[in-house]
Amino acid sequence: MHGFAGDTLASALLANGVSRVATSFKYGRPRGVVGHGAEEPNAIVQLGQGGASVPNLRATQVELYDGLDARPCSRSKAQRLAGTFGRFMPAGFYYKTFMGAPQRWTAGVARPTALWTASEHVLRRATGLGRVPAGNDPDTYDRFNRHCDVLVVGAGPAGLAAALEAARSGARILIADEQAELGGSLLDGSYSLGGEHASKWVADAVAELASSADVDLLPRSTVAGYYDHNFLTIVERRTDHLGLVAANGTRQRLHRVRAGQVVLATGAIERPLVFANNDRPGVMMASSVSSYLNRYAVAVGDELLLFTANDHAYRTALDWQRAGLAVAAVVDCREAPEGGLVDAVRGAGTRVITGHAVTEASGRRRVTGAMIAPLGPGADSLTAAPQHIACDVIACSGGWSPTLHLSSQTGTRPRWHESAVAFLPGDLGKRALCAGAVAGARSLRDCLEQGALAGATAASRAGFGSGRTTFTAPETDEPSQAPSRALFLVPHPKPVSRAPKQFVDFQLDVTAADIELAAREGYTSVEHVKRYTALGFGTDQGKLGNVNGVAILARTLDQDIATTGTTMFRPAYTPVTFGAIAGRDVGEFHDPERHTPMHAWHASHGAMWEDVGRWKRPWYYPRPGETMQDAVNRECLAARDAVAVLDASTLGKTDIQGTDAAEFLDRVYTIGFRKLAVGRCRYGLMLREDGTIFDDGVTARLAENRYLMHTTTGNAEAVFAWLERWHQTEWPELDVYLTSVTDHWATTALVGPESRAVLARVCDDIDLSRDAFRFMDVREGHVAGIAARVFRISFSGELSFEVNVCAQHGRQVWDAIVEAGGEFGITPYGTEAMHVLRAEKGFIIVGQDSDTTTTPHDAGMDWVVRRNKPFGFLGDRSLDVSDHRREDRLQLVGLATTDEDTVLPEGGQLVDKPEAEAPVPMAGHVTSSYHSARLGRSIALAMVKSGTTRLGDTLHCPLADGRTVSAKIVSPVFYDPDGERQNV
Amino acid sequence: MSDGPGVVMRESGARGWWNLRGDGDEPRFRDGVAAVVGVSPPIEPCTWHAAGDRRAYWLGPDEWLLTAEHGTEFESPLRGALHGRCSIVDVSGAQILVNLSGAQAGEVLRKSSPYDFHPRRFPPGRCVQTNFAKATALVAANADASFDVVFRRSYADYLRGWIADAGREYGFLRGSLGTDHPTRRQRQPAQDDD
Amino acid sequence: MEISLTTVPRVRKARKRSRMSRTNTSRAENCDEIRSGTTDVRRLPVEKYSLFSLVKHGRRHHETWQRAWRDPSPKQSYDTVIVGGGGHGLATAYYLAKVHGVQDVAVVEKGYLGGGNTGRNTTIVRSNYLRDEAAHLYDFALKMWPGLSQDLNFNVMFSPRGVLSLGHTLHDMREIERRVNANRLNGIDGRMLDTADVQKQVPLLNCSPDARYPVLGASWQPSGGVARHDAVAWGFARAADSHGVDLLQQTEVTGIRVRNGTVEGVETSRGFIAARKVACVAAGHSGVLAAMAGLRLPIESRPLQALVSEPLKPCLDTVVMSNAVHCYISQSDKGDLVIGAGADRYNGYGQRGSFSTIEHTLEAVCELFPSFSRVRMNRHWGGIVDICPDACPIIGPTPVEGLYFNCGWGTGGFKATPGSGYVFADTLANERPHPLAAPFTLERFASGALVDEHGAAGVAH
Amino acid sequence: MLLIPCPFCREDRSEEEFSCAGEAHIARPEKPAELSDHEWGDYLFMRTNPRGPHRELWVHTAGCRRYFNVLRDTVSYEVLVVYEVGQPPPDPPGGDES
Repeated sequence: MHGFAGDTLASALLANGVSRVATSFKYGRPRGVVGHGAEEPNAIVQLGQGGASVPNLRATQVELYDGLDARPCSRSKAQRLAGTFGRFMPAGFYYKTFMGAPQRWTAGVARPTALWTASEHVLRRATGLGRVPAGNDPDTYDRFNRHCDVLVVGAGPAGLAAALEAARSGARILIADEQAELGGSLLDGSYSLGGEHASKWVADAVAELASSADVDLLPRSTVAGYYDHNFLTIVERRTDHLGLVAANGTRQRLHRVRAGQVVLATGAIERPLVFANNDRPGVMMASSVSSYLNRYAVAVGDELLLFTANDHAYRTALDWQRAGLAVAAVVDCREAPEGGLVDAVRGAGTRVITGHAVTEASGRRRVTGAMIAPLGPGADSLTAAPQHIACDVIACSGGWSPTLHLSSQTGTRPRWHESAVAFLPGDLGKRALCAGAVAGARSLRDCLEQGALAGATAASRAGFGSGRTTFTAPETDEPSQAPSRALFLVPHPKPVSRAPKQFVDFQLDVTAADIELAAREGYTSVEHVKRYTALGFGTDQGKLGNVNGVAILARTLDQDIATTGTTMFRPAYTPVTFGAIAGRDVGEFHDPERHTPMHAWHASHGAMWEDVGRWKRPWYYPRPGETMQDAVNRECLAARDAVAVLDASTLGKTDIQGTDAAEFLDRVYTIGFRKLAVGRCRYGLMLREDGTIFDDGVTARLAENRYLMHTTTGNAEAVFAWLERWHQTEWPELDVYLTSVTDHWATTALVGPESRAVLARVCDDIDLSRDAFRFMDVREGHVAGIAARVFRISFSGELSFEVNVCAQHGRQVWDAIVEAGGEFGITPYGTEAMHVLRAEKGFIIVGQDSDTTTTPHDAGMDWVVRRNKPFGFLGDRSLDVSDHRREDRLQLVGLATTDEDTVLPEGGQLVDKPEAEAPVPMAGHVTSSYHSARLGRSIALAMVKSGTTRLGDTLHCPLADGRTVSAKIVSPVFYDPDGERQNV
Repeated sequence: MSDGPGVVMRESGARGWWNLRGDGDEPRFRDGVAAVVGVSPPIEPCTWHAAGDRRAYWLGPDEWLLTAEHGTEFESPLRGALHGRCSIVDVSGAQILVNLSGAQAGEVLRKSSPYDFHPRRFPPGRCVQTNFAKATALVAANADASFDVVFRRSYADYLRGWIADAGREYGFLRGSLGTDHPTRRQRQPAQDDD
Repeated sequence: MEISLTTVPRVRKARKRSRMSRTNTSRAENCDEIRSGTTDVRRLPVEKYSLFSLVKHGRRHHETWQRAWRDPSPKQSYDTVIVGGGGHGLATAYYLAKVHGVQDVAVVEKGYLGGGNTGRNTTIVRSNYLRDEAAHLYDFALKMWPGLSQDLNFNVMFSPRGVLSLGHTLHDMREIERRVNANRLNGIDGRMLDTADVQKQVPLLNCSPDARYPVLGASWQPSGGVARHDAVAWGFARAADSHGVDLLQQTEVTGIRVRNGTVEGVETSRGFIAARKVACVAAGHSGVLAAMAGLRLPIESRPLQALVSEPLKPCLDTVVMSNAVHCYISQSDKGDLVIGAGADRYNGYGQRGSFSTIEHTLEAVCELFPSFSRVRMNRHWGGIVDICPDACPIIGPTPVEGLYFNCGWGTGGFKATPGSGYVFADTLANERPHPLAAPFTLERFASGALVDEHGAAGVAH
Repeated sequence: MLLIPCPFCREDRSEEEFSCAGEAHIARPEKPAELSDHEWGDYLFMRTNPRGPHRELWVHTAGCRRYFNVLRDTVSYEVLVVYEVGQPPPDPPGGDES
């Protein structure tokens, strides 16, 4: 097929004589192009193949490029069947069947859901439109934050006038339009402005805007969502008009706009007329017929019949005539239309049949004619039998529905205006204005003037200009227009339930009869009707059908439309590519990886990684041929027997200064810090106010009024925020300042009996001897020539020094220590070995051995709780609530498996009676479990009900494969229970 | 590229950085800081002061970020000069500073942060702490229309990659700054990152 | 606990009763009687839905279908007034009338039936909760789903297609292991899958070890799945109505009348309605109702968002949840990808949420399913959920005599609808918590016996 | 997507920079030990959760890291007043709550 530059896929298809573009889901009927923009419900196509394929695009919005490959998002075979049985598939039919036979029939053989499951399988294959791309997306997307004083949505006459006026005030302007060119409806019609074709005015306006400072124009950009506080999203299609895959750069960009003021100039969408067989290819919107003719030079047929309820659509008849094509007739449902356009059509010799309506389209594959009949006064009956008029295009215009989707998204309910025969936007408050057709303007002159006024008002509200317009609207050649007639459902000689189908929503096959049925069954709320019939749930979100649907419902219920109301529109205005919303935050940028200063060293030494929060921590360092267990065993033994080194830089660190620093720590930790000597460290436990364990770590007193707090890696930010909160909101009187220094320090933990010897090689200004530098001391000096703070603390139970230096020098000091340890066989170890070492000592990991219900008593940590402090501490009171004093709570214990080689699964549940039937009472669960190389057996920590009183009992852990592992409850301290090794 | 890179990122070498807390409404506090650092802590929110190599950025109503050339010692002199409620913490290891210049440097910021960096709202002398991609950063507007971006060291690998990616469509160059002044143009041979 | 399923036979017995009530349906075709909404019949003759009825009505051009439920005027007083016409409220009314014979019941709904979270959620049904108390409650509910369509004679389209919960870190895997083991011992189906098994179940899932948070494994509950949310509300409404319950739509409660610590009824936009018991089942609006009775609840009302794509051919046959990467996703029978986003971090009653939440969710979706990147979002919306500190519901009495609450289901109430209605009806009828509901009274916020299920809730709070 | 005026930065800043820390003015009891379990549970868990103007505690997480109070309508989402911690709560604007 061929097309021209500037064609859309739809215009090219029509130019090539393609009238059938889809098959209806429920009834298997042929469907053609109806509209020419975002409202199109039928011409839904899949572009391209493979990973770059795009499902569900509207052919009316696909710009043609060389080699474009498209196919309809066709329905499957099941439809032919559906076509036959469609009569038995009214709205909501699936709620009424497939429930399965009563259980007494199936005698428990089949599950009651089996029938539905089987039916569902068939149904699912029949539904759905396009296909998921077969591969990963080759394109990238990004997000772009924008701010402006005035955002103008829509670049039709009202939007351009608004932007011009606002721009002249000096305000920052952004104007976005979904089409490839700015101009909106002026591009489609045969309007003249100031005596020239409107395109000249558009070109001048765009040129002026483009040359203004602080004005940004965004064509091919759809304003998709309007959120609180004037935040809007705009999807800019940057490369879709050039090819399937962006050759270079970003395929689509999501603009996240914060606007001072918003001018909605979103125009209006022409409303179809609902009559029998109105879904036949060849039935189109009048404005679309004009658009294809005027803008794309495509005549969608040979002989036009115009069916209208208003003057405006007469332009289509005039356009058609001007192109030298035949107009079979204009059928106007009004009794006595008059006005310039009507006169012009009559003057051209065209037959205008007034007071009549098209009751039915004839033809099977496409329109071959129309049945017309005179309408009764209430538009609910016909006063004579229909007659046939031959034609191959029926252009319809039931009036115009303002595009109020965006205004509705703000939560503002649209209001029905009887005189406008339309829903208009509700009150938008002080941050937004509507102008042009969306506000009910009917003439071009009104659109321009409203636009200019809105632009000036918005600018002035944003602090620019006086609010008075300087804009003079160019002359328009518009004749006056008579009021249109409200006609939402054309009567048929048969009642609605028996007439040929009168479609309200083409994409989802919702008919007038379906709406009547819903109301008959009591689904009378407009939301119920929508959900029961699926009206407006398609990808077009009911842009064509909703108003007719509401009006038909109102008529059925004998209500007025205002009472019936309308459903709310949700973002997005038109569908938005997932990738554009995700932006660059996928793949390598999905979530930041935090790296320590020694990261590159770990990577080059073959570290396997563990994700801890956003940090990448070395998990273990396998040597060639080693399994994970081999590596962990080796790393653990090195720490126990010689010396090993761990990158502990990820621990959270907070510098605390002030005369009340000790008081502050006393309040947030269960233990006291007031009496801690300068240069000493103490382990602290932090509770939530509900008494459960929040965090733990070692805090050092660096000076009289200065402490350094360590927190767990994963909790660092939460703890810091927690401390700030209490200080700022509850205890502002405390003289204390908190500063996060997590990123400032690089920490090398040197662990093992030889650690002192290694450290001594790179540190000569700290006395490292046992009595000068005691366990839980902190000293300042130099390591490898760099100023360092060295803590003698231990998370492994071994002699251990944690060397902290400014992160700028972290790698340098790490390298120096590793080099100094060479002759001692210094071994880097990761988080897995760290976990084994601490588990051998019975040290808990907060969040692994404890959960959000564990109290200090449960964890066997009463030794770190001081209940006699003057203020108490956070969480203090909760330790006494009745449930926390229960004696059968889960308590921390050790487990020794009967078979020393079997390692219990972490997360394994423990029971007393393994052979019991479900539900089996559970005694507890395994929280940590490892093979201990030092002990030559498996060890585990567990939380067990009344565990501390059950030492010696045997519990059983049933595994998924049916086996059961037995283990004895023991003390959680497996190694060096007296803690002698860290004191050497 | 014929018309040169649209975005140039230069990373500062090692510098000294301190987090300072105290009462900015106290003249003695402000004078004490000025005497030691050579620049007074700004009282106006979201602004920064500079004198030569040294800068003081407003971080909060009682909090500033000070920076000076590598090797400068502020901690003891400041402690000596300031009395009463204050805190001074060396955070030199935590901070990475990059300078973004070029005609499209602002576009990179707009891809990264919800803040409004339009020159009308963010003229030279302003600074802001805000979200930057999925991290946070301090962004400061310089007199030469370039921007300084200060972020945490652990996020540096991520953010360098992010900025390079965001700048790529405009033509992106990576260079380096000297260790002395955060934004002194040292026209070192810049290599193309791609 | 010995509660288990011994309560189910009661449902069965009751079903027999309702089946009897439908034997004379053939005479029930005079819709006018039903349409008038004024008849005071206790057991309304209701036409049974079936393939046969569809064919019969098809031949009559669907002109004689009855109303699904009446539109009655409020009576001056009821034994029990249920505030809230969502799934939970309607289910409560149904079981109250059917199982306990309490038919003098009104459901008062300020908008339309099922218009709140029932019609806004992502319809996931599962019971893989960690703690015994929650597991027993949710599994009781889960076991009601397969028979629900028949019981209600309304196809709720329960589709047990299985639920996967992905683990991305060692910590996740430990938590999943703990939960799966607990589930198995509690009689809940579930097992661990490794990465290869997960890939087999979900071919489009990104199981690459190079992902930022690689898939290390998953828990798999085959009996979980999805159902059709509107149908649940309508099915319970129709069934409750057929048992004589008055469904009062467009009736907003404006006050709760309490005298001497005892509830007397509710003030509504249609006048005062007296009631011996008032049962509030209003999800996000529970706090507002509580305030009317002078109470506060441990609940924050927040928007929980969801979104759907355009319809696609079948591409995802199970439900996939990821706690760490923050999303849950399934494909509806229509072909839409139905995606649950997180709850906002601040309170709101606006049924709309923060766009950042949508962004984060779609980042996760594109990360987990790279081929969905070119798929397009059709709509997104929010519902107001009632978030409780321990991510578990509150079911039971209040300090006001006769006033009951069933709320706090937060981000996961849909799956519990039948069970919640069942145990709450039992609680109301017997004026004491149903054994399954006993751990979920307000009392736990004083005693400290919280049932923490944040891990199982699957949504970042 | 709220726009929140930070009282310390003295600028309107976007929601992404802030975190909500829940209901404001829930003071920690001075003598927790003297409270009953119910009274303590009230402090820990019970919230007003109003539909309409609501006093909340927010923190400018990505900005100046300061906590402050916000009176915000939970229906319209309008930010009515921001004020510093320790200042008395303003009265909600009277009577026009929907």
